[in-house]
Amino acid sequence: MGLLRKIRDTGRVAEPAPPRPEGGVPAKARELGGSVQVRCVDAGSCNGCEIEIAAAFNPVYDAERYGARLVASPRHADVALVTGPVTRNMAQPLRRTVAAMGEPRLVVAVGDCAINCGEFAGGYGVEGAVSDVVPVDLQVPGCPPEPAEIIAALRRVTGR
Amino acid sequence: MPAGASGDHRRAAESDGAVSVIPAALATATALGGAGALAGCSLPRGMRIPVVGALTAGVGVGGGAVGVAALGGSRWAAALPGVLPLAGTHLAVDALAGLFMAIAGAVVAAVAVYGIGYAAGHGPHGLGSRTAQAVLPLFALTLVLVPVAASVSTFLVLWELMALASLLLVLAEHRERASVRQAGVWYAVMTHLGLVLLLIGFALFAAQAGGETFAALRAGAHTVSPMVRGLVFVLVAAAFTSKAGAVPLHAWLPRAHPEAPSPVSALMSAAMVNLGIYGLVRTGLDLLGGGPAWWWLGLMATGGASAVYGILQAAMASDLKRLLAYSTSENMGLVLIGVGASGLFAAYGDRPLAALALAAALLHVVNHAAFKALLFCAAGSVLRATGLRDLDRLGGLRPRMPVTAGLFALAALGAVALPPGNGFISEWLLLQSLIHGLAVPGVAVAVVLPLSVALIALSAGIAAAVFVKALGVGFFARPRSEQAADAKEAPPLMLAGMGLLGAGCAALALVPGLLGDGLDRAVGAVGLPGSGAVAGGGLKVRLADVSATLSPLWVVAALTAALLLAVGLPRLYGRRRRRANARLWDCGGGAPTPRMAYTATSFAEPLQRVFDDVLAPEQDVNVTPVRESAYLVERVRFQHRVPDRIEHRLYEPVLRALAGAGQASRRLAGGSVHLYLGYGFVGLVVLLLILAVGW
Amino acid sequence: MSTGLYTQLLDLACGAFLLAAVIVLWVRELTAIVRVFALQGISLAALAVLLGGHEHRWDLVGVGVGIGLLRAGVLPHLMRRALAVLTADRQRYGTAATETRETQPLINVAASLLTAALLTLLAYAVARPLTELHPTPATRALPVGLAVVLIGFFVLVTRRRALSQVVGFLLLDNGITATAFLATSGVPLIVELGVSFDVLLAVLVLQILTTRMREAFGTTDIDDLRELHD
Amino acid sequence: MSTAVGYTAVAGQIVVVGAGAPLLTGWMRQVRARLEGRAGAGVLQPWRDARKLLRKEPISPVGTGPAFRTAPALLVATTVVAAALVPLLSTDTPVSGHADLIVVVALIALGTLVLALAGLDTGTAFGGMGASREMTVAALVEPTILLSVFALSIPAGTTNIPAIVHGAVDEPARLASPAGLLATAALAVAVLAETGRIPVDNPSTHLELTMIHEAMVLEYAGPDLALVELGAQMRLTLLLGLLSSLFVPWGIATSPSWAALAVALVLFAAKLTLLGAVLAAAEVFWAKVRLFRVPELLAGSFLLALLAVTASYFLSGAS
Repeated sequence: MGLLRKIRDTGRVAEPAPPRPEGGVPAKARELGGSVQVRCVDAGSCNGCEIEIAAAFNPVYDAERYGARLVASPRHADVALVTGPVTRNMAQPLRRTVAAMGEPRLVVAVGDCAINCGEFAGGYGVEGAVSDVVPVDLQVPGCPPEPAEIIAALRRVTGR
Repeated sequence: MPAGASGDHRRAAESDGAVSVIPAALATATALGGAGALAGCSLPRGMRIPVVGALTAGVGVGGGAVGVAALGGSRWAAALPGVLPLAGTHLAVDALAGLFMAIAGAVVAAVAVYGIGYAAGHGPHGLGSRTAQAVLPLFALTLVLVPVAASVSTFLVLWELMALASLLLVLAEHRERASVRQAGVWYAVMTHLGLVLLLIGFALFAAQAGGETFAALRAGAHTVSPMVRGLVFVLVAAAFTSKAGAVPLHAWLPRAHPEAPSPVSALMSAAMVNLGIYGLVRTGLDLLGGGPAWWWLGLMATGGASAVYGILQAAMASDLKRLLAYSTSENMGLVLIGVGASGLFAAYGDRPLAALALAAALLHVVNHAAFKALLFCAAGSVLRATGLRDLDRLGGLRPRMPVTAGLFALAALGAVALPPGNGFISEWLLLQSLIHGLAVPGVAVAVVLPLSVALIALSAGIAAAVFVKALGVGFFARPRSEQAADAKEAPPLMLAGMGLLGAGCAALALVPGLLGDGLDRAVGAVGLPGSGAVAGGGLKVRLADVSATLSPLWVVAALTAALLLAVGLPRLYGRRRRRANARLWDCGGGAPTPRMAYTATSFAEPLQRVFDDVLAPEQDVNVTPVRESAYLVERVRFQHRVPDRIEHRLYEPVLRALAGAGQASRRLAGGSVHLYLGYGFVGLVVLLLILAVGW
Repeated sequence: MSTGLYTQLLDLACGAFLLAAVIVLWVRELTAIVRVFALQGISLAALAVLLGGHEHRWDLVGVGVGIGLLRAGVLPHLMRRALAVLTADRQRYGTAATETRETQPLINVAASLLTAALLTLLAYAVARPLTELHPTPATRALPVGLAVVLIGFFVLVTRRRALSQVVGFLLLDNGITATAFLATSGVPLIVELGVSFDVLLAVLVLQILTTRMREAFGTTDIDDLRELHD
Repeated sequence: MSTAVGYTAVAGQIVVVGAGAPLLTGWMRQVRARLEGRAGAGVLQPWRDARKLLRKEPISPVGTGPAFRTAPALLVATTVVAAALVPLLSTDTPVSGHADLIVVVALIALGTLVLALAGLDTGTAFGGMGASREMTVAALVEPTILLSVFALSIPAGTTNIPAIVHGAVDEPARLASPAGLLATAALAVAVLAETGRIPVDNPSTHLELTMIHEAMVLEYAGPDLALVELGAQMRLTLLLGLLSSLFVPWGIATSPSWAALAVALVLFAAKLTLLGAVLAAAEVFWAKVRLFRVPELLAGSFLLALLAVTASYFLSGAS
């Protein structure tokens, strides 16, 4: 009964949706039509970006309301959210993950590290930025990027 | 030699004036069986196998023709006084016998064709050997002939011949594996214990009823005192349920069936165990004319226990043929539930319902024979192609042996009792008879029927898991060993044999109505009214105030239509992209090796945990540390075994006690001649004393 | 009250009565067990009131109300208090959870549920001849009372916590009371009062015992009583 | 005229289950989202997902065969046939005589089995794991379901669903009897287990090791995945519909008339909306139980079913 009272007292915590992000829907994403399944790949991140991605799917930001959903298998996914500089050990798995996704598929690089290796550029274990390993469609800069920015990128894909 | 002997008396049989095909077909079958035995003994190896196979198939066709004729309504009886000394031979064919003959004949014919291909690929020993080829037609012949027997002595002689022939065939591969010999010993001991029980039971019955022909028994049954009747039933039922592989007298079955050559396993599992059911129905319902409720409750309890225990052991088995053997135990359990329910309803006076339950049980016998013969044959193809029975090392056979895999899938569909398989139809009928049985008054009925339904449902559920395991682990995925990777499709004759069985399965699944009248006549042979449950394209249950219908053909048609719909509609909408091939999703790591795939053992693990208390699995972990430090592990040995617990708890104490008795008796044999003579003398004196006191 | 409605309501009360016993076997949380027990008390009371109302025996209605007060009010309250004392005591050591849950019954939950199924069937089989003597809606529900007696006994045998033992004992008693009601349409008032008083006494004794046990062993797992043997 | 209405009813049932299933799922997600304080993706989201998946590229992983390829369509097909047989809208359909409740149960089990085989066909560790668990749960659910069927068919005297539903409409007291209530509870648990909902399985988990159903379908993509998801959604709709037909049968058309059919359609939608909301709300309050606690749950529901049988036999039914 405690939970019921809590639900009643809390009510809706999702913040009102901000206006549509600028920049049109990428050509590949037009076919998706408001539904995007997302698979996260941590290619060597410090987990800062992971925390922000998790926050983007919490009740406050509620990325699901725009039609994005996290899934367990890249086979089910349309979008790979890749974080961190790609380490040597993760380069091959990242390629395989993207290859495992059916067409049309998009890759979103989340965070400065994913875009240009950020702090870890030139590190001995770093293979390179995400775009050096797989073609990247969208970028979300920031170290780490705010949940709102991640959501903005996802909204550009879902078009909602 | 029986073949020659009955050949002499063919004229005696025909002179009875029967105008049907029965005597002719019987005589042909017998002659072919004898010829087959002779051919097996005398022909050179190259010719031996095809000739014997063809003759055996002829035996099957002949027996099947008799069965079909009897199911069609013909009856035939004959007495051949000269064939057996003392009692003579009595033969009779009615619809009940006909049903079992038809099953045996069909199975024999198909398996014989399969056996030609199977035996040809083997070495000088095994099924292709002189002995095995000589015995095979005889075994086939006895399978067909046992239901024809119409007197106790004839029945017992044929029964024993069948047991001996099958024993020799079980031992066919004894040079290749030591376990075959062990299985042979178990089988020999248990089947002969069964024979002893039968002998005592029938002797008692015949003595009390005043005659040893079945007709005399039937006529005299009501004069026998209830206690003797009960004793007779218990003795005979113990023997027959043991032959049917029901718990707790099943121990021979999971040993003998896997170790026999596969065609023989198929014959045993699809035709021989049925005769246990035949004997039970014949004696319990026909000769004894039914009995009090406790007989049938006992039978239902045995059936329920066999069904659940058998399928649980099958779920744990990773040996493909052992799995199939335990599944036989399960299916015979279901049949026993049906037979028991039939007797129970009859005991309470509801004869239409009793007829329905018996029809369900008999239909399940037919269905089981069809799919189990096919399953064993397919397992035999796998064994022949890979040399493996261990599911944990099979896999990946679907692309390598597509026809075998497809036929195995067809049979497995029958075995899991789901539509559109053939097993579903008989289990549906069985469930209907039990569900409607609550109309029968009586506390026992009200308590037992829901439990029976639950047990049937549980065994059906686990059966689904079992055959998903057998098919999914054994045939799908990727090969887990080199032998499996090198597998080749079976030769055409084997495929032809399996194809016949597969056609049988499909026919039974789609148009069970073909069996309708025959089934009614078979049920009528024990004096129950025909239920008319299986007719035309569908199944109807229509009793006083209950009704239910099922038309398998409609279900299949609807499924096909729905499948087309499900495939077609998305195509209409979706943009046609070409199907892409991709590597398996390996979580980004290296490609998953077959070692990572689920094996049969791991597949069964959750079920094993759930039924921990029943199965009592044994686990053994041995950690060997390196010499320098106890903390560094050099080797870990993990052993896991699911023993047959009933065997463990029931048989081992008995065996130990017997061994103890043997030890004790050895002490009596001191080696002194005087001592032995003394025993004889004391024995004589005691006997005389007893006589003097008694009379 | 029409006979049809009366039968319906009686069956419903009996169903709830039996279901409550089953749920006691099913759940592990002791507070939930106590709550379910209170519900069972209510259904028992309803049973008595229904029977009394149907046969116009107002003393029976009175007994029903009394039973309701005792079994759905007083006894659960006493048990809750005992539980509260236990947890308050244990909170300090952070082991409250182990003390308020029937974590490891002697026979696991799935098996005890299946056993309960068999016990119910047994009760039906045993009560059948009795029912046939005088088939009324009330006697037809007789097996329910018997089944609860058996289940109560089963709880008593297989549960470890002293409190669940108390509940088992009370289930047993509820079952006996229900059987009495259904078989003879109520025991004499004075007997019922005496029995209820006994039960109250027994609970108090058990409560004291529980407290003593806790002081002596620090737990109410009655397996620890074996130590007394040594 | 009457057969036309009958066939329309059957077609209507199939269409309602097929088209309504994603909506029901969307509705349940929406209810759940609201209770969690989210905004939710909207009721139409599962349809959007399906539309997108149909447009995507189908993928056949290497080494998989016909079992993997045909399983999604078979899953949907079994559910469609079952939907035609269950009297969701009308008890008076031309197909109802061909099969009964046992067949419906068996068809649903067939769908489970087909998907389990597909899981094993991939030869991955997760596929096998999911198949193994799914079959274990399915095996244990079977006795509960059949006993509930048994309990329901005792008062009706048949296992034909239209007859059972018809009887319940005529005699509502049957539903409020202990047998009816116990059977409802038992069947409800069985439905949760069959459809892989909390507390047996969590349909929205991402953690492979806790998966049952999802683990089997990890390899599916594109249109195949769309069919698998549609199949799962249809099964949920169908089984909830079956529950509502059996236990709240009012409104189902019992005579061949267009008006009755229209009323039935509206009421069916209302019933399912309500049931879905209740289920979704309940899932917020429950946690998934450990896999090896599931047998406990199923043993409990089995006991309920058995009690239902005995109650319907002893209390009011037979004597």
